Amino acid sequence: MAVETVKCDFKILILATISGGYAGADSVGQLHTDYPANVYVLPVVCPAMFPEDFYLRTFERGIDAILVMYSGTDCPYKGGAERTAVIINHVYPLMETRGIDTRRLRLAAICTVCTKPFLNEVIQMNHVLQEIGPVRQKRNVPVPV
Amino acid sequence: MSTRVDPNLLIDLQDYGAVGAEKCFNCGTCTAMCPLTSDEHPFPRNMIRLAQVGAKEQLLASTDPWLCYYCGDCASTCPKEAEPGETMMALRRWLTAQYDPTGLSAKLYTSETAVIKTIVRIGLIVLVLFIGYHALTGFHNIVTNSVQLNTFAPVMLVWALVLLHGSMLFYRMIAGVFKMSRHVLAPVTMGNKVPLRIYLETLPVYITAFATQRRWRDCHGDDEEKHDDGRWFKHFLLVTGYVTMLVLILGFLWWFQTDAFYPLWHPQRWLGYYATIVLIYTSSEILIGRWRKTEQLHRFSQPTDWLFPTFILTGAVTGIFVHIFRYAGWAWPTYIIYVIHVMAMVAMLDTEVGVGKWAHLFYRPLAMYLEAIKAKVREEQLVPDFAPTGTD
Amino acid sequence: MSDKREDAKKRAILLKQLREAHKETVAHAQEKLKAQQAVRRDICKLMREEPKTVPEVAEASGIPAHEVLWHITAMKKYGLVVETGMCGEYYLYQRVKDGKK
Amino acid sequence: MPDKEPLPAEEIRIGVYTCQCGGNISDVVGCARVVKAAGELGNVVVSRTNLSLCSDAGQALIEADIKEKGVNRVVIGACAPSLHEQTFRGTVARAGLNPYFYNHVGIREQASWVHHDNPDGATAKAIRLMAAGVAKARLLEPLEPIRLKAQKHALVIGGGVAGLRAALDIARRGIKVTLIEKSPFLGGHMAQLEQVFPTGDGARDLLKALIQRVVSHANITLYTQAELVGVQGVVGDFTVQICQQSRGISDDRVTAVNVVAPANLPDEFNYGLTTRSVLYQPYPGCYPATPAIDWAHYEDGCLELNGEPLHLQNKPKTFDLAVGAVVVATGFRPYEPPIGEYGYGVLPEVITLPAFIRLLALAGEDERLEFNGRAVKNIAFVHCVGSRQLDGLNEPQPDGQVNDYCSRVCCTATLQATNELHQRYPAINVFDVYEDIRTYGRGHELYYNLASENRVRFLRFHDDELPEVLAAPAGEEHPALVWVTDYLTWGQSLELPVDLVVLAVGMMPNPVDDIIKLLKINAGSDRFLAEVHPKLRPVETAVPGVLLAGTAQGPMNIQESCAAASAAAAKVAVLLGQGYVELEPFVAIVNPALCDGSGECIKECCYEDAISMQPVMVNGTEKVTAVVCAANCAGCGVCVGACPNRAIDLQGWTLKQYEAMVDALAAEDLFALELA
Amino acid sequence: MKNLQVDALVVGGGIAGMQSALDLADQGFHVALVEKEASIGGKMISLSKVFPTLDCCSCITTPKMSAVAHHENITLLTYCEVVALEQNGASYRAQINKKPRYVNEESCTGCRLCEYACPLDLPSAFDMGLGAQRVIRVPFSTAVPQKAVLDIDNCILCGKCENVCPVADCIDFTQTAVTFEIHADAIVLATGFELTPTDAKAEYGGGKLRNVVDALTVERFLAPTGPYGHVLRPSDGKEPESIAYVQCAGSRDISLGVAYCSRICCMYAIKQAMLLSGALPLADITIYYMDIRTFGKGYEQFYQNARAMGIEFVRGKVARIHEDAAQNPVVRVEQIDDGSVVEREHDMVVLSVGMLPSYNPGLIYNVPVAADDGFVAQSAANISPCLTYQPGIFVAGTAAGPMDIVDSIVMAGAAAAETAAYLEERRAVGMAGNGRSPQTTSVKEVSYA
Repeated sequence: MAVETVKCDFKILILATISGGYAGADSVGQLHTDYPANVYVLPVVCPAMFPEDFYLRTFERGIDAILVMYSGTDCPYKGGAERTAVIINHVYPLMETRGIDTRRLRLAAICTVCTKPFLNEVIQMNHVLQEIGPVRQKRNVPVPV
Repeated sequence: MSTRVDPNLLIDLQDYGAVGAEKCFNCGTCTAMCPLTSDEHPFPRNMIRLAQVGAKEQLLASTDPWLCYYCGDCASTCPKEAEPGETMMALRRWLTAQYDPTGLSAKLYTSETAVIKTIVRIGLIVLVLFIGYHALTGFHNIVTNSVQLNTFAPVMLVWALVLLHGSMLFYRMIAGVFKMSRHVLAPVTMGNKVPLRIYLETLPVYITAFATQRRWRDCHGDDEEKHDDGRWFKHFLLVTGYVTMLVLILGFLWWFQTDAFYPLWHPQRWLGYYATIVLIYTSSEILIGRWRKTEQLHRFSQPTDWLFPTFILTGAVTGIFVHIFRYAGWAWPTYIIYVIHVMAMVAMLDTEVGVGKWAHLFYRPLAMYLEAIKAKVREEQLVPDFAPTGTD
Repeated sequence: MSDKREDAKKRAILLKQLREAHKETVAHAQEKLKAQQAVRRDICKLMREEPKTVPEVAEASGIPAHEVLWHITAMKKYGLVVETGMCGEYYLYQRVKDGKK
Repeated sequence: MPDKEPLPAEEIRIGVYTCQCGGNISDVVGCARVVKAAGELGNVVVSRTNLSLCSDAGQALIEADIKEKGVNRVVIGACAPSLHEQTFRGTVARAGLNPYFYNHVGIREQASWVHHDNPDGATAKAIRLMAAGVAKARLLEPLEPIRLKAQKHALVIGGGVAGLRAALDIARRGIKVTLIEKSPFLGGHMAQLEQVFPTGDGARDLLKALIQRVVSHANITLYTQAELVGVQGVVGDFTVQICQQSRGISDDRVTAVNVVAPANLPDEFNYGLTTRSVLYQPYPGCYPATPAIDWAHYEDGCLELNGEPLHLQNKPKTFDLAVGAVVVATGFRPYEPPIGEYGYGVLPEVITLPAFIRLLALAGEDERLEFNGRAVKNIAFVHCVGSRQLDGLNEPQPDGQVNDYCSRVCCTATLQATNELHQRYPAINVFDVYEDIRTYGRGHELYYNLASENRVRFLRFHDDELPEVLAAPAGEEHPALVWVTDYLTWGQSLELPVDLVVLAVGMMPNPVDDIIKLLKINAGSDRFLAEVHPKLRPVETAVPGVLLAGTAQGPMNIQESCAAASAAAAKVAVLLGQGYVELEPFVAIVNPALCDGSGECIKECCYEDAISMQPVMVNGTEKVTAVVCAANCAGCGVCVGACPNRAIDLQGWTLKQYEAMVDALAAEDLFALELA
Repeated sequence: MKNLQVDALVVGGGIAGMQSALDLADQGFHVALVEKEASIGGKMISLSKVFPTLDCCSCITTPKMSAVAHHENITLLTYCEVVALEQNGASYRAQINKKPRYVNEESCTGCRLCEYACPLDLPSAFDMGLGAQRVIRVPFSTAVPQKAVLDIDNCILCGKCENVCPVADCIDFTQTAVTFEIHADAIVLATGFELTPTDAKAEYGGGKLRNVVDALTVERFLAPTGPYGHVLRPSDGKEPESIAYVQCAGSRDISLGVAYCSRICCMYAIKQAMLLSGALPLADITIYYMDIRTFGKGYEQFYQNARAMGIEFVRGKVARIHEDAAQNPVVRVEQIDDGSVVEREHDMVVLSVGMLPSYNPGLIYNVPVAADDGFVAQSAANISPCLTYQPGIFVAGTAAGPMDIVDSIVMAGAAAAETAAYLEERRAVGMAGNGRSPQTTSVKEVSYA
C-alpha cells in the first residue's frame, strides 16, 4: 500500500470557510464517507483575506492543488464572496505566466451540508492531478516500503 | 383481486363473544406463542385480522378456529389484552352459526332469551307428548304399585321418538357439514369435485381426531410448567362417557331402558355406571372451573358454554335417580324424574347440536379431516394451488 | 522512627476494631476473595504458557465459560492478562509473564 | 502589536495533545505515531495522547503541563473545532494562560472518520495537520476578548405558541421583549386546533391564558402585522428594522363599519371551508380583538361608515429597535399536497387533517357529520402525506427535495381526531391507513389504544406501495375508494369505500428566506432552521445571539415547542442578563509602521465605519494610517487580501500563520516523521 | 459539612440535571447539584455514541460534567441524597445525607493506586456486571469528580489501599454518613429513569439466558472503555456473527404493565445496529419491531441509512426466546408482512428495554406522579411542561417521562428558564430569602446555626 500512497502523493490544500466548506468537510466526516487522504483542509474566515501572491507561494512550496471552498452566496460577510472571486481571477493569469497549470486552482461554493459537492471536488481534483502530475517534478523522496 | 373491507363484521362478532379483537394491533405475539400453529395455519392473528377487515369469505373458508384448543397462552402474553383466544372462540360460534342452515344457531348464540325459550319449549313438548300419550291411553299405563317404567314409557315408542328426533338433528348437522366442506374445500376444488376415493382414504383422520382430540395435547408446547395433559384427559373421559351413553341410547335403548334387574356383573350395568360416573365427574369439574374462572378459557364464558355441562350433569343425575328410585320401587318419583330426564336430554340435544360443545366435538375433527383432504388434493396436484398463505 | 511505629500500632488496633465492627461483611468478603483466588489460579495456570480462548480454558478447567470470561475481563482490566490475537471467533488471552500489575 | 507593551522574548514551549476520542480517532489514526512525530517538531516540549481530552482528567492533564512543564502554547488534535474549541480554551485559561495561546486541529471528522480504509494515510495526514497546527501555534499572539454592551432587550419573531412562550419567559427574567407577528392576530396554528393532546385541553383556552400573560406583562411590547426588514450589528447590539402595516380601523369606529364587498373571501382560518369579509377576525376571542383589514383584497369603497364610503390606506411604518438577541419562532405551515396526490384537488372528498379539524369544529352540535351536503358514514385517514417521502417515489417540492423527514405530530393528531370523531359520531366507520404508528410521546400511546377500542380499522402500507384514492364507480353508496396493499393482511389488496379521505399532512417550515438572509442563519437540507448541534447547543444558531424556538427548527408538538421556546429564553437570559456580551477578538488590526495610507482596505471593506483613516503616532512621528473599529469589524479579512503592504491582518488568523501552516503541510522532511 | 444557601437545588446529575444547573448558573444563580452516585454523568456517560450524529457520547457529556464541576456558581455534591424536605416559608429546606466514600474527597487525587492494590474484584454495575471493579475504585475513567470510593460491604479491611495511597490520611475507614441542610428557593427534579429489568418477561428467558442482553450492555460493549474492548457475547466470549434486536421489550406491552412507548428504543437499536455493523462487518443484524418510531430531527434519514446499509428489519413482536444447546438464543416471531411464524437462531439477542420511572418524589417532595405511567405529573403539560403540582418545584428530563437526550437537554433548558423566572418574580415581590439579585450575590456558602 505504501507504494500506492507515494504514487498519488499529491497534496491538495483546501481553504475552507468556517461557516461553509470547513463545516461541510466536517459533515462528510460525520457521514463517515471515505475520500483520499491527501487532502488538507485549513479553516479560514473568508478566503478574501489571501492576496494573489499567497497562492503562488503555496504552489512554489510544493502544494499540487488548491481548492478554495468559500461560502458563495451564503457568505456571512458582506462582499467576501465577490472579493474572493476577484482575487482568484487575478491569480489565474499569474499562474500561467509561471507555467503552473491553472486547473490546479479551483473556486467552489460549499455549504455546511454540501457533502456530495465536497467529495466531487476532491475526487475531480485528484483526477486532474493524476493527469497533469505534481506541481514540481523533482521530488527525490525515498520510496517508503 | 381485492377485498372490500366490511366494518360491520367486528361489531357482529361481539354478539358472539369477541371481547378484544378491536384492540389487537397485529404484533403477532399470539401466533408465535401458539404451539398449535403451523406454516399452513398460523393463527390466531390471521383470524383476528380477517375479522378486523371483515373478510367473511376468507373466514368461512378457514378451518383455523377449529384447530385452536384455547390453552390461553396467547391471551396471557398479549401486549394489548386483546384476548385472541376468545376471538377464536367467538369465531367458532360465528362459524357454527354460519354453517347452520336453519339460522337457529345464530339466534341461540346471540340471544340469551332465545336459549331459555328454546329449552322451555322443547321441555314442554316432551311433557306434552308424555301427557298426551297417557291421556290417549286413559292413564292406564301409569302403574303405581310397582315401578313399571317400560309401561309408563314404552321403550320402543321412546326409541322411535329418539331416532326420529336424532335424524332431524342429524339433518341439521349434515347440512352444516356440507356447508363447511363447501367453503373450506373451495380454494382447492375451484368448482371441481374431490374424488370420493380421497374422502375415503383420509377418513381415518376424522376417526382418530374425533376419538382422541390428540391435537389438544400439544397445547402449551414444550413449556413443561404449564403443560397439562389432565385437561385433555378429562375431556377424553367425558367423550368416552358421552359416546357410551349415546350409543346405548341410540342403538340399544331397548336393552338399556328395561324393567328387568340385571345382575351386578352384567355389562349393561357397568357401561351405564361408567358413563354416569364419568359424566358427573367431568361435568361438575367443568362447571366448577367455569364458576371460578381460573383458567383463561373460562374467563369469558357465554351462556351456550354452560349449557352442555349443565345438561350432562342434569342428565346424569336424573338418570341416577331414575335408577335408584326404580330399585327402591318408588313409582311416581321414578316416572317424574324420568320425564325430567327425557326433557333435559332432548333439550340438550336440540340446543347442543346447534351451538354447544357438540358442534365443537363434531366440527373440530371435521376441520382436520377437510384439511387432510385438501393436503391430499394438493399433493396429488389435482388442482393448482392459488390460495394465499394464511387464509386457508 | 518511634512515631512511625506508634502510628502503625495505632492503625493496627484501629483496623482490628473495624474488623470486629464489620465482622459479617468482612467474613463474607474474605470467602469471596478466597474463592476468587482459587478460580484465578486455575485459570491462570492454563493461560501461562500459551494463549487460550475462553472455551478452551472453560473446558480444561471445568469452570463455566461465562465465569471464565468474567475473570479474564477483570484480569485484563488490571493488566494481569493480555489479549494476543484471535482464533476463529474467539479472542486469545495470555497471563502476563511476570507481574502483579 | 504596536499598541501594546512589547512582549518579553519568552521561549515558546508548545504542548501537543492528540485525543483518541474514545477510539473515534485512535481506531484509525495511529495516535502513538502522531505523538512521536509531533514531539520532534521544533518548540514542542510535551506531546501526549489521551483517551478523551475533553474529560475532566484530560483537561487536568493539560492544565498540569502548563503549570508544571511551562507549556505556553497548546495544540490539540481532536474532534471538529466547532465542538470543543471553547472547552479547551477554558482549560488553557484556567491554567493561567491566555486562552488564545491555543490551536485546535480537527483530526476526527477530517482524518479518522474519512480514511477508514487507509490508516497509514490517515496517520500521515494527522501528523501533517498537527505539524501545521504547531506552525501556527509558534506565531500565536495573546488576545483579549472584546466586551460589548448588551441591550437588555430581545426581539421575538413569531406570535405563535413558541414565540409567545419565549417572549414571556424572557420578560419574566427582567429583559424587555419586542414580539412581532406577521399576521394581524396572535396564536399561530394552535388557534386553529380544538382539543390538544396529551391533555385534551381546549387549544384556544390554553392560548388565551398564555396571550393574556404575554400582553399584560410590562416588559413585552407587541406588534402585529409586523415584519423584520433589516438587521445590523452583532450579538448584544443588533439594530433591527421592523415594518408594520396599518390595522385599518380604530376600535371606537369598528362596530359601526359596514362591509359592502368583498364579503366572501375564502377564510384561511378554516382552510377555505368558510368565507370571511375583507374586514375580519379569525375567531371569537382572538387577540387583538379589533378586526383587521385584509389589504390584499381591500378596494376603495368596499367599506362604509354610517352610510358614507370609507377611504382607507395602508401606510406601513418602519422603525428601528436596538436588541441584544433575536429569537426566531417563525413556525410551520401544513404540507400542501400537489393536485392528484391521493386524489387531493381532484376528488372533492379529499381534505387535509388541519381542514378536517376545522370541519369538525364547524360541525358543532350537529347530529351527523356532513361534507359536501352528504352524510359521512365512512372516513379514511391516510398517514405520512408529505412526510417520510422517498426520492423517486414522491413528487419533490419546488426546491427539488422530497420531505424525507417524519413530521412527528401527525400520528397522534390523527388518532386524536378519530377519537373525537368517534365520541361525537359513534356510527361513523373510521379507517386508518398508516406506515408506522408513531405515538411516541407521554400519553400518546393511550390515543392509539383508545382509537383501537373505538374500532378504528388500521391498515398498513409499505413505503414503496402507497395507497391510492379513486372515485368510486357511479352508483356506489360511497363516492370514493381507497385501495391499500395491507401488510397486516399479509399483503392483500383491500378496498375501502369512503365518504371522506383525510390526509394527515406533515409540517414544512414557513418560508422565511428573507429572515434567513437578514440574520445570516442557515436552514438544513430539510429546510428547517439549523441548530449548531442537537445536543451541545440545541436552540442556538451559528450566528451568536440568534436563537431558535418551536417548529421553525423542526416538527414539534405544542409541548415540545414550549419547551424549546423556554430553553431559548434561558439562553437569551444567559446572554443578556449580565448587561454585556463578550466577543471573540478575531478582528482586523493595522500595523501602522507598514501602513502607507493607501486606503485600499477601506475601498474593499463593506462594513460601515469598520476602518477609517486617522492620524496616529508612529515612532514619535504622526502619520495617517488605517484604524480598525473592533465593534464594527466583522472580522472577514477582506482588507487583508487588499492591502498591498501587508500592513493589516486578522487577529488570530494572520497571513503569516497561514503561510507557516502551508509550509508545514508542504514540508518534505515530515516524511521521516510520518514513517516513524 | 456546612449548610448551604442557594437559589436552586437541582436533584440528579444526569444530562438533564447538569444542563439545568449550567443554564441557571450561567444566568448568575447559585445552584447546588445533588447526585446520589459517586460521579455525575447519569446514564448518558455510559453510552458509546449517540444518535443521529454518531458523536462520541462522552465527548458531549464530559465537557458538561467538567463545566458543572468547574462552574463558580455550582456546588457539586456527589454521593448525596435528599432525605427530607421542609417548606420554610416560601423556600425549601432540604436535608441531605452524604454517604461515606471512606476516602477524603478533598485530598484524593484520583491516581487509582489504591484500586490497583485492592485484591478483590467485584462485578461492575457500570459495565452491567460483565466487567469488574475493585472494592475501592474511581467509579469509571471519566468520572467527575475523579475521586475514589470504597465499597465497605465487600471490603476485607486488609489495609493494602492505605499502604499505597500517596496522600496522608486520605483513606479513612472510620468515615460515617454526614447530614447537612441546603436552603433553596426552588428545586429542579432531574431524577431520571430506570431500564426495564431483563428478567421482566418470562417469555424472553426471564433474565436467565446469558446471551440475551439489554441495550445498555451493548452500549458498554461498543464503548471504547467497555468491559471487553470488543463486542463479545457474555456466555463464552464469542464474537457474535448474528445479532438480533427485540423491540418493545419493555414498552407497549400490558402484560408487562407498561402501556406507553419508551421513545428512545427504536433509535438506539438502529444506532447500535449501525455501530455493530461497523465493529463486526461480517455480522448479520436483524431488528424485530412493530412500528419504527424515528420521529426526531434527522431520525428518519438515519433509519433509511440503516436500511440501505443492509440491516434487516422484520415486522413482528418476538413472542418467545429460548436457548439451544450451544446457548444460542432462538427467537420465535410471526413475520407480519407475510404472516409466517419462524424460529431464528442468533448468537446474541439484544432486548430493546424501555424506560421506567426510577424515583417517586411523592414522599419527600410531595410531588405527585401520573397514575398511568408513574413519572412525575406535569401540571400544565402543554404550555409549561416543567411545572409540577408543587410551586417552586420543577421537573426536567426523563423524570417527566421517556425522552431522548436532545429532548432532555431542551427540557432542561426550559426548566432552567421556568426556575429562573420563578426566582426573579419572587424577588420582584420581595419574597426571596435575601432580596439578592443574581448579579450581586457574592455569598456562596452561608453557615446556619
